[in-house]
Amino acid sequence: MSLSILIILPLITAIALLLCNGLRQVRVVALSGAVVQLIYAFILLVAYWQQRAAGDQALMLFEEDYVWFTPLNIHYHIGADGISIAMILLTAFVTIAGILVSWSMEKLNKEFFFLLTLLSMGAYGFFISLDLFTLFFFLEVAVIPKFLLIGIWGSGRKEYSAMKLALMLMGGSALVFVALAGIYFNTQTVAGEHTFDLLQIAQLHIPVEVQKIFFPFAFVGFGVFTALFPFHTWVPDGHSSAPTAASMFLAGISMKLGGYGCLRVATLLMPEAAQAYSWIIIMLATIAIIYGAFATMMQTDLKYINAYSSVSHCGFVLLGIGMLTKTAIMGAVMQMVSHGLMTALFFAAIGMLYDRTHTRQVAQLGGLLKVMPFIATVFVIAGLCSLGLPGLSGFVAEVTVFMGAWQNAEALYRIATILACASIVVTAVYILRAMGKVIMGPLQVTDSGSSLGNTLTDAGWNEKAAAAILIIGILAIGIAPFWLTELIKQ
Amino acid sequence: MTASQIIFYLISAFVLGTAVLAVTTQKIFRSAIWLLFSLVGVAAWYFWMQVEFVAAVQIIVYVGGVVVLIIFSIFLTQQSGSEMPKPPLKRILFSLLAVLFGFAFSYRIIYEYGFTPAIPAKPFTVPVSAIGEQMLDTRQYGFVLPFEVVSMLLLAAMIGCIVIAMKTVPKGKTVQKHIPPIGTNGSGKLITESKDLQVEEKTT
Amino acid sequence: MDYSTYIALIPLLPLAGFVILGLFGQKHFARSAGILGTLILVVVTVLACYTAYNYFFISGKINGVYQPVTALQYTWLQFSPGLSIDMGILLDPASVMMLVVVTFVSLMVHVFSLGYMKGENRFAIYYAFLALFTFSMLGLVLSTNILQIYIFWELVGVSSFLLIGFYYDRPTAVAAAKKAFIVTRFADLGFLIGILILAFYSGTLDFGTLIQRLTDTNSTPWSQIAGTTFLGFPVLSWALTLVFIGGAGKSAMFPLHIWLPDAMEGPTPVSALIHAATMVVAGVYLVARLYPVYLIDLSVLQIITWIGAVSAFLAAIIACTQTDIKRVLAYSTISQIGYMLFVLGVPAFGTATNSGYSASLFHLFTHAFFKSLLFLGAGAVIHFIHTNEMSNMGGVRKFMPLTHITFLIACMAIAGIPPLAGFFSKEEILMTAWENNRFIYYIALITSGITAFYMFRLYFCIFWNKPPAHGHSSNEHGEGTVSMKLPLIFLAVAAIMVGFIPFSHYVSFNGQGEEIAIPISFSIAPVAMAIAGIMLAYILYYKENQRPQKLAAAWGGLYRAARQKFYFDELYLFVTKKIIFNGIAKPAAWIDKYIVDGCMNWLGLTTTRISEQIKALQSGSVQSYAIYFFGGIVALAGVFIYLLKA
Amino acid sequence: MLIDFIILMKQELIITVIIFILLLLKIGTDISNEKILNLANGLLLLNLAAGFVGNQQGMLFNEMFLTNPLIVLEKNILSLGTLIVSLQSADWLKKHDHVPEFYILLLCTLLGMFFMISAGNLLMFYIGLELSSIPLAAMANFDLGKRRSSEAAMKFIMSSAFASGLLLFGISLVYGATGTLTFSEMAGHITGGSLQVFAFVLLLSGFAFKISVVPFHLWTADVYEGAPVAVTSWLSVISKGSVLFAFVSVLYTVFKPMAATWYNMLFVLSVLTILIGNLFAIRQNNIKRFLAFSSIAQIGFILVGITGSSQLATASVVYFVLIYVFSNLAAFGVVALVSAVTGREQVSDYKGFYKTNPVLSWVLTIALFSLAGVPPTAGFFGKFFLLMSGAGKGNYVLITIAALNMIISFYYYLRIVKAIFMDANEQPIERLIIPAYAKLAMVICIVGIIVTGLAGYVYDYIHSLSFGF
Amino acid sequence: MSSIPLTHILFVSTALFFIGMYGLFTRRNLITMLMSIELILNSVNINFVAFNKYLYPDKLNGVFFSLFIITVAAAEAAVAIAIIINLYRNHRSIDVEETQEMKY
Repeated sequence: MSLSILIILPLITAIALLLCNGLRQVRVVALSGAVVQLIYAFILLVAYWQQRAAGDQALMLFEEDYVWFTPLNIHYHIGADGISIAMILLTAFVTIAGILVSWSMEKLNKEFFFLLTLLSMGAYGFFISLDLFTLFFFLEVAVIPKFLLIGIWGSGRKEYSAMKLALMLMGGSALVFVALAGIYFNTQTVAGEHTFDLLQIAQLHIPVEVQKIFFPFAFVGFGVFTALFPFHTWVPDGHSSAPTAASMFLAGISMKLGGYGCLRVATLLMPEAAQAYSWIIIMLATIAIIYGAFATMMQTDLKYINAYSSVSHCGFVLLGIGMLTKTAIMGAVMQMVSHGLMTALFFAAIGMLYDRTHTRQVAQLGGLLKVMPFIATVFVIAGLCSLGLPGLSGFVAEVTVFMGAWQNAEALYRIATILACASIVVTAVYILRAMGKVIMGPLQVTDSGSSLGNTLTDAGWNEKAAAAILIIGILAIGIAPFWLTELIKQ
Repeated sequence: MTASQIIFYLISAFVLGTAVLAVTTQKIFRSAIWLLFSLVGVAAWYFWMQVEFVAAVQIIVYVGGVVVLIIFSIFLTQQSGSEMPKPPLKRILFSLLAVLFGFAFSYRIIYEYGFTPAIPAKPFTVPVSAIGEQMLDTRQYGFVLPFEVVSMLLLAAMIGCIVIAMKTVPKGKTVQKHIPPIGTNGSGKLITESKDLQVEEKTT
Repeated sequence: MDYSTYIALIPLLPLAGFVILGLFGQKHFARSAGILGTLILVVVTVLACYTAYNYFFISGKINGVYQPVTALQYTWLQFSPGLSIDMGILLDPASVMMLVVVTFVSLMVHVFSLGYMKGENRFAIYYAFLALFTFSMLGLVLSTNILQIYIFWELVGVSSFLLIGFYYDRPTAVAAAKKAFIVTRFADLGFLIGILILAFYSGTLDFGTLIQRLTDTNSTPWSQIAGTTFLGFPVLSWALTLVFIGGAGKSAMFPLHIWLPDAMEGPTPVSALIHAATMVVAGVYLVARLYPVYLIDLSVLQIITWIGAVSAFLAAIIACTQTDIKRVLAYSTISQIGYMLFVLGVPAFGTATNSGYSASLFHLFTHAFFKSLLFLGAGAVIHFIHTNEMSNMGGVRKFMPLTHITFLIACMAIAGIPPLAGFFSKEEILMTAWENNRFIYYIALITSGITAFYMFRLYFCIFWNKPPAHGHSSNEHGEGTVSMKLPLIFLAVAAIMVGFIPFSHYVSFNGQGEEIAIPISFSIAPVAMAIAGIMLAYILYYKENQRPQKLAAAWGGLYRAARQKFYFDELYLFVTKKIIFNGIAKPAAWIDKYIVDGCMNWLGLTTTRISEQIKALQSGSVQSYAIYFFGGIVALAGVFIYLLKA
Repeated sequence: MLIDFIILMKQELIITVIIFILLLLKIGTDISNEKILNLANGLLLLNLAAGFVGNQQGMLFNEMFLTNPLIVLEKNILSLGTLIVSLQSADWLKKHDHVPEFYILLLCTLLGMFFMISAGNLLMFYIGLELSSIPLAAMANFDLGKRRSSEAAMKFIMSSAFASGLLLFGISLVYGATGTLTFSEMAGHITGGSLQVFAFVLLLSGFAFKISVVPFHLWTADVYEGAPVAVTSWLSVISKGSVLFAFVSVLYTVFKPMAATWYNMLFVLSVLTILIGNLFAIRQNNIKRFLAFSSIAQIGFILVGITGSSQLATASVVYFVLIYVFSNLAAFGVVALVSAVTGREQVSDYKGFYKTNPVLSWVLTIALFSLAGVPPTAGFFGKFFLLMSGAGKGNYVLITIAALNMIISFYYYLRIVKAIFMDANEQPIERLIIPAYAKLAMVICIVGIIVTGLAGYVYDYIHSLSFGF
Repeated sequence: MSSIPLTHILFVSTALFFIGMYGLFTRRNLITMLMSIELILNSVNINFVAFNKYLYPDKLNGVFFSLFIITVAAAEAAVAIAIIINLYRNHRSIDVEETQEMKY
């Protein structure tokens, strides 16, 4: 099993895309690339299970380690544990769904799919990196395609949003860079070298006072990616301006890069500092959860609703990480996967609605269940997942976070947990409000009330397939979470 | 105070005084002449320091070359004798302040350092032959490499000057070179080229 | 007895029904969905009855008690060693009883809907949702694990949401569905936090283990939870209260009852199933499940008692004033559930005998039958008249004799007329109250009188009151199809019969069974109250007259208040709209837009502004460049020579 | 001796030979511009190839000329840059009257740079510096009829003369304080006294002027804007690169005893440079001016790297210059092409560029991304290593400031990208035909941008040649 | 003659340097600016020769340096004047204040 293939596959797809002519070829190549990725992700999953079953207790499996830059002891070091595998699967799911959803772009199809594929490559690379440099490399690889995707194919204030997103993410990675430098120069391997190697650093002990300096950099840096309050403002604008597939990617995968980084780099490498700062993290995460949820209530644009709710949901990721208990961290990872699928589904549904009705204003839509039952159902499922309905993935993740969070007996943590729990009510309120207006109620498509009803069509096969793939993922976690917990238990 | 000292201070006063005049007078031509005096003063100073070769070079290059060049260019670009526009007072004051402060600052540092000469002061003789030999010597204390490089510099400067300062035919004709079919195609080019060459040969 | 061979089918068959009907129903089973769903339910009901038979009569008591049996258990989500959500099936008297009730009522509703919902656009979807609900409800009652119950708790909530909002293009239905979901969600928040507390101290989520650990006064969990207080109250009280809040929300107890009357927007059979017989009693079931733990903390039980009693009384009063027949039934449901709850709590005031448990579940049991009967009857009427408004009805008895009879039976049952089912269960409740707290007893007694009054007000208004002919002369319409009649008959029979079951013998708190002896003399007062209520209703509503209006005018303020449901909706509207919406959400969105995001934009703007302001540095004048150049040198040298000597 | 001479000075000799060949051609025959261009490019290629043959270490002329593999490498980088610039300017030069002169001047400056890098002696350094800047002033004026071109040349020669005056004053003080002009002897006399600090600042200003460090940078933007694009790209890349090489070696060898002082100076200067460069770049509308300020900011990052004063730092600086050659020249290549054909140089002219010229757009975009330091382009690696070597000193304040400034720099690079891809334009630049030479140059640049970073070997190799303390 | 302290000579050269600088800062005419630069370079020359003579008389480094400076300065002046003349052709003025087309 070679993990490098995960990077090579999208790369080949991307190059092949550049050589394509015509929409048809582009579609075929992009889709087949995504399918192969998905298949490979499953192969990896199986291989992972087999190796674990065979009693392989190594921290990381499928490791590959090549020296890249000798002077700085930079390695191309990749490997995967359960968390990585879970995130890879998530990426594969969202990628294929994203490609299916954006079956016909208005312009520049080739470039669109090219960038999308590139984005998935960045995500794969990030999730399998075991070297901080490689990790950082892939983290940044993913920024530019987002900028272009939003800026070129977006809607609304797309330039502003694209710029904001790119700059804020860049700011995040700048902070991450400082943390990396700090970590690097404060490690000393047995051979007397500094190292970027995650596994080695985890074993070497970084002095506590150093940790205390660089932990905030790393955490806030990655936090920006995962909408840490108050650095979340790129999320609503970015998500809402992006084209559907890009929104799916952004919310589904990109935000997870941050969570993954917070966990892998900040928390696991600097445990003492994480301990010391956890109260701040908890506070910020709680604010994000509650405040994001309340802010969502006031939104009138469907994409904004989902974007703000993403802020709130990603708060759970940070909350789980900040709680520092095993269960809570497990919950955080589950929330990452779950939110990735769920929010992608939500954005897909919104995108489908938008494609047909050309509006995303809640006030201008109504009763769409009547004319497009499939899309409406998808919307409902996404909404229900978002509000944490058992049987769908959201609940599993949230309850795990709560369970883990409650293990922390201090008053502040308790209050944070209670507030976080309370947010599920607020979530229910805004989701149901949106659902009640858009999906249910009398049919209405524009503000003037003129009915486009007859001209509206339900989802095409590609959209159905995209939604089905994501729903399968959501159900797989929601109905049978044990495989996921087994996977990420380490 | 010996005569030598007196001469030194006289030359110093002359150099500085003419220099000040050169940078303050409002008539450009006079300014050039004051500069000439100042440079001659510096040459005198080299004589006083018994580095006659440098003094000679100073006079030949500066007085005979640079200043003449400057005067020519004044003639080329200026109605001589007319007053130059005064700089704004603010700038004068500001520059004066900056320069005085800079001078105080630098000189204070230099003065504090002192530059005490080596105690057994060696006689300092600069025979021209030694300069000549060293200039083209490749061994220790030889300066042949900078000499050669400077020659390249002079070449480059010369070519640069020619290209820039030479009058060219109006641009219109030369631009048409790469558009063959219409109008004065080949001939225009030939004219320009030959003119270039003529001028260049003269200058060289 | 080995149940594992088939027991899983009981919840899974409806699930399968949901999946099949949900995915393919609209296309492939547009007509046959009802039959398919009903068949599944028949199988499930048979299995449930078989299980009950096995449990009570084949396995029977072991060591004198009905042993709880964990028929199935799978780890579903492992949090940490010892702490996991398990999916399983727990059989004990209460759950087996509930199993029977749920499947039976559900089957009745399925059958009834065949006629009632015929020709409905989304017929298959309707059955899919019913199946989903049945699955969730069965999962709920069979739960082995407190989080399992929470999971199914939420699922019944969402099925309820979907079914209330079944007529999705009706704004009122949508609003009602939202309200139901959100209110119960709010209550579930309490439930969830309660679970977290209990799980934290007991270190388990399994009911059996949890109860065992928390009731064993020698164990560490006990000493920990007993020794901890929060805001001056013991943590255990907090936990149990919070869990009860969850139950109260689902059971529509005061002050979280507001959603239930609105939920009547759903199709009537759905109301019969969800909002009368099964889901709304989940709160009672939840408290009953954790009853041993509640018994430790009597203060919580007292709270439960008061809430139950107040709900029973207030809801009864409101029910007297409502004119929508389904709303009357809804308030009646609240009132009856109030009975069930306060009887669970009332032993806390007195000698703490255990009879409250039995009585409560007995009433739950009987109530399920007669209340669903009432709803189905009302449904039949509505199906016929096409309105819910009482004032538009009257004299329907001529057209629907069967409905009339069964409705009367149900009314008498709920009023507590012997020997119908309601009489027995209510008698046990009153007895328990009498033994433990007289005040509660009197409330209950009065409430039972009021119950009789409003039920018969309903009955008379529908079936008598006005002369029959006002536009609904189409005789052929009549009672509807056989499928609508059959359930009425079945349920009426049940409403008559089930009272005779020696319920407390089978279902009791400790599984041993208990005998509750009620002297005949004790029954005099309640029955008298009931008859008085009926008489009053007869006087006022048997024939169309002006007395009700006069009476209403005489009661003035109270009548208006009750009619407006004591202004609870307005209060909630104020809290949600004014406080939460305008007070929190709006400022949050504002802050986000103008302060947090404003800061980010300000950063960008400031950068460009600074950039604009310093542009004079690059003045284009080569002399000023030189001055800056020289200034730079002097500054650098000055700083490093005089200020920062290395 | 003669063999040594030929081997060690091979690059300088070849350049000299080329200069004379061109000179003779100019004087002797009437030859078309195309032929001269072909010949010149061929010769430059030859020069580049010769650079890779036989690397040796040694010194000539009494330490006036030093060479070692690193210096040879640096010269090769410059030669490569020269070749690229030459290829890119072909389109502009074809129309020009003075092609051989242009090449002669260009190569003279290159020669000056070579001598400057190889200088083991302040005199050689000075002469090299002047040789590399005086002809440049003339080159800046090569758009003879254009007002801006002559203004640029004037500003350049005036600033440059002033800067060299100050530099000379500094050199004279150093000479006075140490009594020697030879680097190797000088190092022993450096103590860090106040006069030496002053002299050092003067020297530093000379360097800083050439590489446009704030506040010695003010000439940069004006000259870049006014000069012909080829000259601008030459100024911004090759000229800067060469001075940087010389700067690093002088700093690390001669002024090593004063490291504590100059470390802090560079700290201040780098922060200022990055900040001012960025702040000015945000606002620019002329793309050349914009690139000027962006290159100032880049220099700030390089200074951060230089503060590292380790082997890593040297390697990173050389590596970055190599990458910078590729990236900046790729950007300038597109700008030059557009400017040569349409004469449009405003950022707003590039709106909708992608619609008409997708290939050029991608080239420009990749180049800008590389300048911004976005992976997988080499710029990312270059900047990463620079900042890492800066961080090696443990001064995380500096690193944080630099890293945060990356955001601003990111903004203005993205501004261009936005114009290219996203903005609508009524009159976009028409579809351009890319001439063969320019195409070749672009291919070289893009391949360089992609390969230099990803192939770790390049950096490893440079590192193995580097030095530090 | 050796009774003249080196610092006096340095005083003069430094003063000359700053006089030149003053001229550079204030003169608006490009040619006069160029003349100021010549003054600056001359002051440096004096420095070199003086240091050589007073401090390090055994080698001729300073003298040679000043010779090269003179040469370079001449070249520089030539190019500068050529540029100025070209500027004059394009602008019809050699006033530095009038050649500020490019700024900000």
